[in-house]
Amino acid sequence: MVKIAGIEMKNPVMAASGTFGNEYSKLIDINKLGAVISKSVTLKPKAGNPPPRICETPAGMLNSIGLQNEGLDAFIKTTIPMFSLFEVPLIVNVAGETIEEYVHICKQLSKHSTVKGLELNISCPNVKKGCITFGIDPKATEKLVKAVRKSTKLPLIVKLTPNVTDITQIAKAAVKGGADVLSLINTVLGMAIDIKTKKPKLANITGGLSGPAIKPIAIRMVYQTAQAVKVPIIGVGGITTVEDAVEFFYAGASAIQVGTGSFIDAQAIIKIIEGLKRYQI
Amino acid sequence: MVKIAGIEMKNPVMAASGTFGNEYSKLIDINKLGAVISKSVTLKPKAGNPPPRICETPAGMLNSIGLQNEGLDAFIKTTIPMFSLFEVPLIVNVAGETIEEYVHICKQLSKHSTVKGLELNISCPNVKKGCITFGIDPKATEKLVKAVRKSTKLPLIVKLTPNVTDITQIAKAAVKGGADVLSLINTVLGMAIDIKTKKPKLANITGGLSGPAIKPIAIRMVYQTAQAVKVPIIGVGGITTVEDAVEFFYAGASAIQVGTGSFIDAQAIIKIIEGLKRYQI
Amino acid sequence: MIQEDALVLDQKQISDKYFKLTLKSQFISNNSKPGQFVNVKVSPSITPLLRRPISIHKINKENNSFDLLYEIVGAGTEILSKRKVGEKISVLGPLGNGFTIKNTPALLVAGGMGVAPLYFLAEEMKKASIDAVILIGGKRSDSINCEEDFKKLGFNVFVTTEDGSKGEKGLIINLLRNHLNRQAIYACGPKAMLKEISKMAAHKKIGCQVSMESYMACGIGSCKGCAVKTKSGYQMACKDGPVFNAEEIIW
Amino acid sequence: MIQEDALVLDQKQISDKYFKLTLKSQFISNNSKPGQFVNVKVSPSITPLLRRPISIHKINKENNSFDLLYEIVGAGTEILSKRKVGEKISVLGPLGNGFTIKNTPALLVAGGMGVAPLYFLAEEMKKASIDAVILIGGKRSDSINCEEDFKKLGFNVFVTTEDGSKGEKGLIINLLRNHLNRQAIYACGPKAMLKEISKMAAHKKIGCQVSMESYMACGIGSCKGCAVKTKSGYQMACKDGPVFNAEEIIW
Ligand SMILES: Cc1cc2nc3c(=O)[nH]c(=O)nc-3n(C[C@H](O)[C@H](O)[C@H](O)COP(=O)(O)OP(=O)(O)OC[C@H]3O[C@@H](n4cnc5c(N)ncnc54)[C@H](O)[C@@H]3O)c2cc1C
Ligand SMILES: Cc1cc2nc3c(=O)[nH]c(=O)nc-3n(C[C@H](O)[C@H](O)[C@H](O)COP(=O)(O)OP(=O)(O)OC[C@H]3O[C@@H](n4cnc5c(N)ncnc54)[C@H](O)[C@@H]3O)c2cc1C
Ligand SMILES: Cc1cc2nc3c(=O)[nH]c(=O)nc-3n(C[C@H](O)[C@H](O)[C@H](O)COP(=O)(O)O)c2cc1C
Ligand SMILES: Cc1cc2nc3c(=O)[nH]c(=O)nc-3n(C[C@H](O)[C@H](O)[C@H](O)COP(=O)(O)O)c2cc1C
Ligand code: FES
Ligand code: FES
Repeated sequence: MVKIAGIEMKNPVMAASGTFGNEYSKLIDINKLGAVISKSVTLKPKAGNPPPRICETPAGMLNSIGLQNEGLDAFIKTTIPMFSLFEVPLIVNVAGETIEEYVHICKQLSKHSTVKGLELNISCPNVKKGCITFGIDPKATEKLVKAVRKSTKLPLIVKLTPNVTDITQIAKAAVKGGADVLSLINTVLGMAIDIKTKKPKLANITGGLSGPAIKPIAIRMVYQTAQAVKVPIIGVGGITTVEDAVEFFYAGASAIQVGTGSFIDAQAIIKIIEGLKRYQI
Repeated sequence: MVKIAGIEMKNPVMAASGTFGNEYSKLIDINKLGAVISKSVTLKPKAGNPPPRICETPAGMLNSIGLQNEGLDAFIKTTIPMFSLFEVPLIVNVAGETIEEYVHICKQLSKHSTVKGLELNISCPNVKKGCITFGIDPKATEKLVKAVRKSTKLPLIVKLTPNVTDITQIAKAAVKGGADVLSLINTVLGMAIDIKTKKPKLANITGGLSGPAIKPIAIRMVYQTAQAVKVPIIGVGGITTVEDAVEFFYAGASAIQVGTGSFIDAQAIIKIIEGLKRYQI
Repeated sequence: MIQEDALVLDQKQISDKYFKLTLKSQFISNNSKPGQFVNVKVSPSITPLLRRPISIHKINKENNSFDLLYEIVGAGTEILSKRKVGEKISVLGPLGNGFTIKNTPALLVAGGMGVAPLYFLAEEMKKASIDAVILIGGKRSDSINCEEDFKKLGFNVFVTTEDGSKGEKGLIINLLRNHLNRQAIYACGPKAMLKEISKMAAHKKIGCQVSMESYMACGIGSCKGCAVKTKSGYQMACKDGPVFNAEEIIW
Repeated sequence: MIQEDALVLDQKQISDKYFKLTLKSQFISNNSKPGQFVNVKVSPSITPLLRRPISIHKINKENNSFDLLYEIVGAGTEILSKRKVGEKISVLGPLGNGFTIKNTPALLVAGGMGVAPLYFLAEEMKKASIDAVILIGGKRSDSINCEEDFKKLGFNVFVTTEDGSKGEKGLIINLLRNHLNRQAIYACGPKAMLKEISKMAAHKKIGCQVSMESYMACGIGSCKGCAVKTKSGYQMACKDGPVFNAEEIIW
């Protein structure tokens, strides 16, 4: 048992937001995970961006899903009850366009005992409004986190974007605002062009880079942030093996998330949990 | 023949700074290149960082060379005469700790007709003073470029760092300062940890990520910058094949540089030059 | 659905760019239906990173294996073609909804590699004694696959190539016009072709199912990467599809 | 120096983790000296990205080929071990300075895989009628390679293993003490071992050359990645080395 932000977990390994749904229960025993972070939920349902939404890059992938999700009401009505059937802590990832939206969503979610924690997504590069505009400005970060902090007693994780000049400034602002834990990194803004059609491979033009390619960037940011703040850090970015996970712990993370790694190997997350037992972390 | 920043080149393909020396003349015909950009030269000789200085990452590598170079005087005495034996335009990459240093180096270099252009490195992540501290601040960028601009008539390329929140701001500042051309990207700040020793793989702890892994980031920044400024852009970052090069041209680049690609295949740069003939760029 | 390292029982080069791969899997060979696919990790390396979706082409009950029929179009399929008998390949499947087999005379329309899932479908139709006519279209004669296999099932097969090097010269759409007396169309192929077919089917009020291609990451509905635009919003090709009712699609 | 796609003539597994690879190259087999190495692209894929430096172990003049002797220590050497006869592997070489052969009784000291370049050196010494004694140290018996090969050249060989499973039990340094009557030491192995040897050599005023390991990118002196700290500043292992006079190194 480990405790991250006051949330009891069987181990410090979580499924990253947007990459893991209950579909994986057909392939692995979800109850073995430390926690599941659900896909970002927004106030209203979101259709997401037009396809193509994903493409492959060297040792990585780009996505421009655009936070497709059912919206807060449906999430409360269907996804929360569905997850209540599992024994794994559910952490809900929240995205909004305004401070009021974040606050409202978090307040509503806090009423449900199945929800064990909140992860504020202030780092999605694929939507036009809100979200990352908070995550690239220390003042906006602090203000947002402060407002949300007041609205909920749930453990509050703030998820940072790597698309900034100095991650430690944003990290410090989030902590000042009241974040219990920081998670990093969200995807790195990237782009790819199909040279046959001469057009961007994603309909949205740019997208978020994830997977092994970004691991050195994530490790660096976790390391820098661990030197700068005192709260626990959840490392995410390019983890596909237990060795990758261990690297994040040595960089200063207290827990990790697996995202793209699950696409490549649905069992990766279980193998990491098993593998970590061999290490004294 | 193409003209980049007024420099006549046989083609728009250059060897990137710090990755290509006259040693390659044993393996390829250097005179076939569009231009060679020499390793960053500093005012005084620089020993560079302690080893290990490089390590491999997924589809990329980290380096923390720390601008090891012979210094301006030796460069003028030995490297310039050596390059005058080739028929390929020499563009000298310049790094400094202060504006005065940059200005002084550029003035001295401008006296030598072998030097066909200057590339200001305001983006090296591996030295403690100067360099990248200019490249992450639009005001500092503009001031530096303006000062250098006054001190030389040579074509002036400014090389940007990707380690910023908004590349277009820095790009605009460089252009305002008088840059003829922008080159991007320099390496992405990254880190790797050896899980056997629990220590960073680089003695310098962090290093610069290069190679195919960063191509989507470079493409995105070239694209964004091409929308934001009117000067030509030299694309660099992860190019190993002609298809990679073409992707940069479609993103808005007028020329490209090959860095890490030469380590993997010394002939890559020649193959790219040959391959480009099949495309109407 | 299962993720397993499946043993390569056979790998045959059919023509220049086409290969047939036989993989052992008790689960997949026993639980798949036509139109479903597997998501294949072509090599254990992190490049190429993502799994590649490939239709289930044929089930071999006799040895608990299944066949994939695929074309080399890029790095992933190229590497797949180099995998050898005795090696193991990670597959995730069976995935997707598959075709709904209607008990009416069927028209199967395949563009290029579209024959892959349609052969499995034809086999099931044969078992269910449903009459089927198969149209196969391609660029050149060497992009026409499985003609003989369909014939062996006892079905009529019509072929068309863009350069006329095999069958009739022209687009498959022209061939289609002669077969609009059928009551159910099952189509797989390039998007442009599917669009034309579904227009024609709508016009003639023939039920039409199309198998849609899309880039995929997870393959199981979790990542929302494989969106297809439909009248009820974005649907996931990997889970809600890949087979859709043609009239549902917003082309 | 040359970069070429060299044909694999042979790939032999010597023991659990050790392999010998024979590559065809007229240029490299005709232009190499002991202590030089080749920079090997273990596969055409972009992972692993960088070339791997491997010493030239033996030249086979009869068929214009050369041997590499290597140990699987990670992903790169693992992939290399899977390359098959008839395939081509991109090599860049010969690289580095190599050993300077002195015309005096020699002591060759190999730690683990350090035997690789020393065998080539011993062959050249044999040709030049220089007397040599070879010390080989390793962890266990299965990390001792080439003992018989050196003996076949007519040289005396002494072996030591840390667990005593072959030869004397202990570190190679202990063995070394008995052979300090020799006038030139040529050593290759882990850095800690080289440091000890060079201390001892300095103490006894014996000329000592050491082959230093370092991570490499370009392999030819252009990237400044493979720095070794010496009394005259950072030197490049790939170009100024890998062989250095031991007294030059700042350990
Ligand atoms: C449900 C489904 C079933 C499929 N069944 C088969 C099959 O049975 N046999 C077969 O040969 N192919 C099939 N495909 C297509 C197959 O997935 C792609 O050809 C393959 O992923 C290409 O990988 P690559 O690395 O070789 O090519 P890449 O280098 O990834 O791409 C090469 C070219 O193919 C196109 N392409 C690649 N992947 C896709 C994709 N998923 N959707 C659409 N276009 C793509 C690209 O635009 C590019 O132009 C199927 C696709 C789907 C979605
Ligand atoms: C001049 C020179 C000659 C060499 N000759 C031989 C030889 O003849 N036979 C042989 O088996 N090996 C030789 N090596 C070592 C060989 O280059 C490495 O074992 C190889 O690069 C490891 O690659 P990998 O991908 O298998 O391991 P990786 O996954 O890259 O690394 C596995 C482990 O090996 C260590 N390692 C990897 N590369 C190096 C390196 N270049 N220097 C030091 N440590 C390293 C790492 O720290 C790590 O712990 C030589 C090295 C040099 C510099
Ligand atoms: C397809 C996809 C969808 C994602 N959706 C979300 C999301 O909704 N909210 C969020 O905070 N992060 C999202 N992410 C980011 C991941 O949670 C994770 O931070 C990132 O992918 C880096 O980790 P990885 O390399 O392990 O994938 C998404 C990533 C991917 C690949
Ligand atoms: C080993 C190494 C040394 C480098 N040295 C310099 C340098 O001295 N000055 C500079 O401006 N860029 C330097 N760079 C950055 C490259 O010129 C290039 O911008 C970067 O590597 C991205 O391109 P690539 O992916 O093609 O390597 C160096 C890169 C590497 C890998
Ligand atoms: S591929 Fe992930 S939802 Fe379809
Ligand atoms: S490996 Fe590049 S200088 Fe030695």
